[in-house]
Amino acid sequence: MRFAVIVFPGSNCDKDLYYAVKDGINADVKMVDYRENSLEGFDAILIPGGFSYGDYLRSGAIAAHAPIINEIKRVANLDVPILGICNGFQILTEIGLLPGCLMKNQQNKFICEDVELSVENNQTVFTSDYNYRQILKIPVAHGEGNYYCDESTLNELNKNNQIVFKYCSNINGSVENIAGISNKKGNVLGMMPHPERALEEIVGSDDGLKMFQSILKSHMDRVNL
Amino acid sequence: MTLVKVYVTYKKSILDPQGEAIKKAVHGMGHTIIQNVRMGKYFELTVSDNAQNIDAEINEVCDQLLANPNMESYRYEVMEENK
Amino acid sequence: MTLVKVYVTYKKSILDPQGEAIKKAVHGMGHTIIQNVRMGKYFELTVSDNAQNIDAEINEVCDQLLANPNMESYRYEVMEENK
Amino acid sequence: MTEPTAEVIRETKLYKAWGLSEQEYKIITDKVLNRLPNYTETGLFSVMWSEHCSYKNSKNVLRKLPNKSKRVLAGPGEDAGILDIGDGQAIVFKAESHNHPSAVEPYQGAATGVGGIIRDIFSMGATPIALLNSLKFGELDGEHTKYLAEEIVAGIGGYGNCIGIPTVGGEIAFQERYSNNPLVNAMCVGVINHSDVKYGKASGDGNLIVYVGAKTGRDGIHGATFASDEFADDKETQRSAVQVGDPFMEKLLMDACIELVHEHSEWIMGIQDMGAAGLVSSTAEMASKAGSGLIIELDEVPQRETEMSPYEIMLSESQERMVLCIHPEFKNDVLDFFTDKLLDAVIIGKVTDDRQYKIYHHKKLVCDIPVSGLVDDSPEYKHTGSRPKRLDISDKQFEPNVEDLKSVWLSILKQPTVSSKEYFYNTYDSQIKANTIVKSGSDSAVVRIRNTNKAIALTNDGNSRFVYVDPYIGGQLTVIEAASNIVASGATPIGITDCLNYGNPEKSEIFWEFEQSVEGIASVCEKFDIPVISGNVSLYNEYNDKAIFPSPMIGMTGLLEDSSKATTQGFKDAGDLIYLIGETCDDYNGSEIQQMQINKVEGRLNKLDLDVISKRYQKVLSFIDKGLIKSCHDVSEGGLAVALSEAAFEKKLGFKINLNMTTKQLFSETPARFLVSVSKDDRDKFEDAVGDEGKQIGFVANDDFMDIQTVDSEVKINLNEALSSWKEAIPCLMKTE
Ligand SMILES: Nc1ncnc2c1ncn2[C@@H]1O[C@H](COP(=O)(O)OP(=O)(O)O)[C@@H](O)[C@H]1O
Ligand SMILES: [Mg+2]
Repeated sequence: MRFAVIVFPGSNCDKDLYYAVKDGINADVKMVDYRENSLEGFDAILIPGGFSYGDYLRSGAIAAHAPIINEIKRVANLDVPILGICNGFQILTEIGLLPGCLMKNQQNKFICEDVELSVENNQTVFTSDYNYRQILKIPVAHGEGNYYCDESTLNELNKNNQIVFKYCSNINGSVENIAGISNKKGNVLGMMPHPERALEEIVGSDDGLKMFQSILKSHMDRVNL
Repeated sequence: MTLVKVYVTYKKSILDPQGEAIKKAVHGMGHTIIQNVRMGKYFELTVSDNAQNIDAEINEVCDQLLANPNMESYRYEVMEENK
Repeated sequence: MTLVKVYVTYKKSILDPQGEAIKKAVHGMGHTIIQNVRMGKYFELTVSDNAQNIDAEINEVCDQLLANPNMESYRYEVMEENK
Repeated sequence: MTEPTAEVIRETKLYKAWGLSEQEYKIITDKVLNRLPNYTETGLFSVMWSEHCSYKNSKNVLRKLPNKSKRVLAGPGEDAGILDIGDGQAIVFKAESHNHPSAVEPYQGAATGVGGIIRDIFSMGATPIALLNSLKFGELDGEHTKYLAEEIVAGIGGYGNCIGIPTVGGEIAFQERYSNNPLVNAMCVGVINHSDVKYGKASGDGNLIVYVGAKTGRDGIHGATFASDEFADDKETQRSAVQVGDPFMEKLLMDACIELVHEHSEWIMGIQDMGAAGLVSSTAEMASKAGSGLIIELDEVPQRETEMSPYEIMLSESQERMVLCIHPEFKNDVLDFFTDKLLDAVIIGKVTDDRQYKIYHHKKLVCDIPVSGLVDDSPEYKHTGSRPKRLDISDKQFEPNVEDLKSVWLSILKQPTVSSKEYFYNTYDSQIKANTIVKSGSDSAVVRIRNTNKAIALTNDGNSRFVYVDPYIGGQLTVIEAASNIVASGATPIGITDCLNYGNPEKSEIFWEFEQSVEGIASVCEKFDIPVISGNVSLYNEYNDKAIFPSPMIGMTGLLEDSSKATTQGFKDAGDLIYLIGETCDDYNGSEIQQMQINKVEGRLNKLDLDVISKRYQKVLSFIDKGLIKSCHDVSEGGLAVALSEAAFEKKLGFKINLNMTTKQLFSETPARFLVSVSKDDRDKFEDAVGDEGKQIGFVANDDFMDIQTVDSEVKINLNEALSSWKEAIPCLMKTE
């Protein structure tokens, strides 16, 4: 299985994701520059956290205009799994692959801590190795992670089971404690917490590992069909 | 040179945490006549004089970049820059 | 209700990294008629109708809170809110 | 505006306004140049000979600090020091103060302080792995101090989070003396392979000088001299010296420079960042190190503003800029490389062999000075100190009032200097890079080195109250405090960087404090074989003629060969036995309880026995290495009462202790003591190993109580009540009314 990690100017969790795939699940992974215009041959696309373009203007706003974006949209249509973490989530909302937006944290400050998440949907390619409502310990680190969408969007999210992760306690003002959502088809996931920072007990938790294993396993299942 | 001023604000229905925090600070300073604060962004764009279709381009830049239509709205003014 | 609009911008000599990054993005999108971008802040303050000395209070709020005199300057407009 | 002529400068003594003394001016005219310097040249001398660049007031004192050990690959003199950590790898670190800029413009001052120290690390070719910071503010009772604290912390986080280097630790203290002169010291640590090290050198006739990064504006002109001047209410005009940080630009620069060093080492001779005194300082130092000359063409320097004068271009402190010296045959490779990274790079000059520093502007030669004149010929001052009167006091110890133990205990936990700093450090990304094993909240931060078993322990420390009451012993204690933190995490201390923050050294009492405390620091470094490999001096920290407390900050690094052995301060399991290692004496002068109860600190400090402490460190390290202890916390501010509370808070485990000491001794700050917990199964093994030095004082309990018995009192405190006192104190004070 071949993963792509998209690198925008200013991305700073790109290497962490790279190691997560390479050392965490021993899969093939390549860094892909934002100027590239093909994602042919990749089985999963990872959009890393960090401050693309310094998060100047609005998180993810400038990255949304990079050349690679059209290609990301194209493969999203082909059901390729796309995972956006933190800034990656922000970019996915900016380019319309996911609904809603991420506003400044309610407390108006950056927040970095280990939080508890509940797996609200374990039927996605990203979460199949978790149990339903399993509680995970995963770090967050963001200033703009306050998920917002209007009421009808929220109803849609609930109806289609698109809310994948919720915070156990509301850390930033997100509607319904939302920490991560998927698109309707379930192949695009955006989340604020950083599973790539939770792969080994020694750094505080290995609860993120199953996420990458899920992606790998889902792929293998598909290939073996 | 032409100067275009763009104002981007949160939509009315959206809670503006920075505005709220500023309001509290303003009240703390004793300025209770200020009942509400909303915070937005302001841009000054310098446009070349011979530009055509300024409105079309500015609208595109605003729609696609300067404002996020999910939470923000914008308006702009075109003015001759007085040198 | 009275609406006061406050515009805060960096002083000319101060580096505006956000404006620079936005300018590059705008050019990348093909809008080369936009030659320069400066980014600032915009506030809408709702002031109670019976307020006196609005100017004095607004100036104080701007000087002490909304603008950072080390690097920013501000201006404001007082307008009747059309309900 | 036309610039004053050389004669006018001499007649009107304009140079004095720039910080050059008449005597210094005379050295320039009579010895260095044998003519009058023009406007630009006078400006260059004034910054290069400022304290900030030349260390003219402090060099003599700094020589006392040891800077050698088996591990030292590079010491003071480079952008940052380098220490071998084995396997062909090294760590590179330095700390830098940004006190004055932060007082004027707290967010940007702190942010650019972080940006500056990061550049010092990657300019050596190293990859930054961690940031720390040491902050000193006034008491949190005034709105201005809260504003400074809020903005400074936001600036540090804003920069570090954006560029993507974890901020893993630091310290924050509050004392009235820092109200208008806060201290902002930032430290950065990087890793590098020995073979990749690059030095800031411009050698080889004909090699080219490349400028890369942000454009030059009129930011922070005379920032270096400004840092060498005192603050006063009436100096409002200094406010022009504000720079804005652009962490996005720095991220691009950092990645590009590191890649350049790793992948294209043959293209470049040297790299240097532009820090204080911008272009002049970086290029002149590069030439000086190589014994060469330089020609710089100012018209090539990218400029953000129009009509900048040579003086302004040379002295600008615009951020996020680097200088490289490259081989001419790779010119296009280098320029293309940076273009691809979205960075502007241009050739601004070349290396010559005449040892002259020449600048051209609009085709005119505007400066022609011997490089050595700028860099090496600055005078050195030997001040003589005099002992401050306040130190003429008996060595009697302060008597704390501990009649109501519970209330004293809870009050001390609420003291801002003691209480939890989570409110601040939770806004720093401490986990990015996924290597942080121990983050803020324990004695030292521990960061592993990826793909090895190794980890580095890091701490910033400096208790300025001790230095104020007794500069020599106080200086010793700053190193002891840092070393105790490193040892408590299981790491062996290997090196130090410092920030030496004091008042105006031209005042003899201030100079005495400076000299004495540095001697104190040096004595411990010698004894423990911990070299000081980099650092920074910040003098003239005064406001309206009143100096800060003498505030040396020690940034210490330690090495853990086996990262899995990193130990934290919190009790782990109920039933574990609690031991105190090291004897507790009556040490209350300069302590937290003295400050709390009489609102000032005074009195002499007891002498230290460095032999005993050194042996104790070895012991503690061997316990951790053998896996004999489950937690380890050094006892510092607030004494055993605070140490016990903090150990209990981590996992919310209560304890029961029975002490063979007086109640007031719970608050004694006798240094280098350790509070450890041991599994019952290891009792015998541990007791054999610790001998007389450690005594069991109780055990970890499975309840919500801190149950304490001393020789003269007994009290039971609800753990949650204590925890909320400690945790809520700062958020509560920071609320604006
Ligand atoms: N400015 C800061 N930035 C990050 N962490 C901090 C800061 N100040 C304090 N901390 C963290 O809070 C904890 C307690 O700090 P401190 O009381 O100074 O510890 P100690 O007394 O053991 O030196 C440490 O883990 C320290 O790293
Ligand atoms: Mg400690």
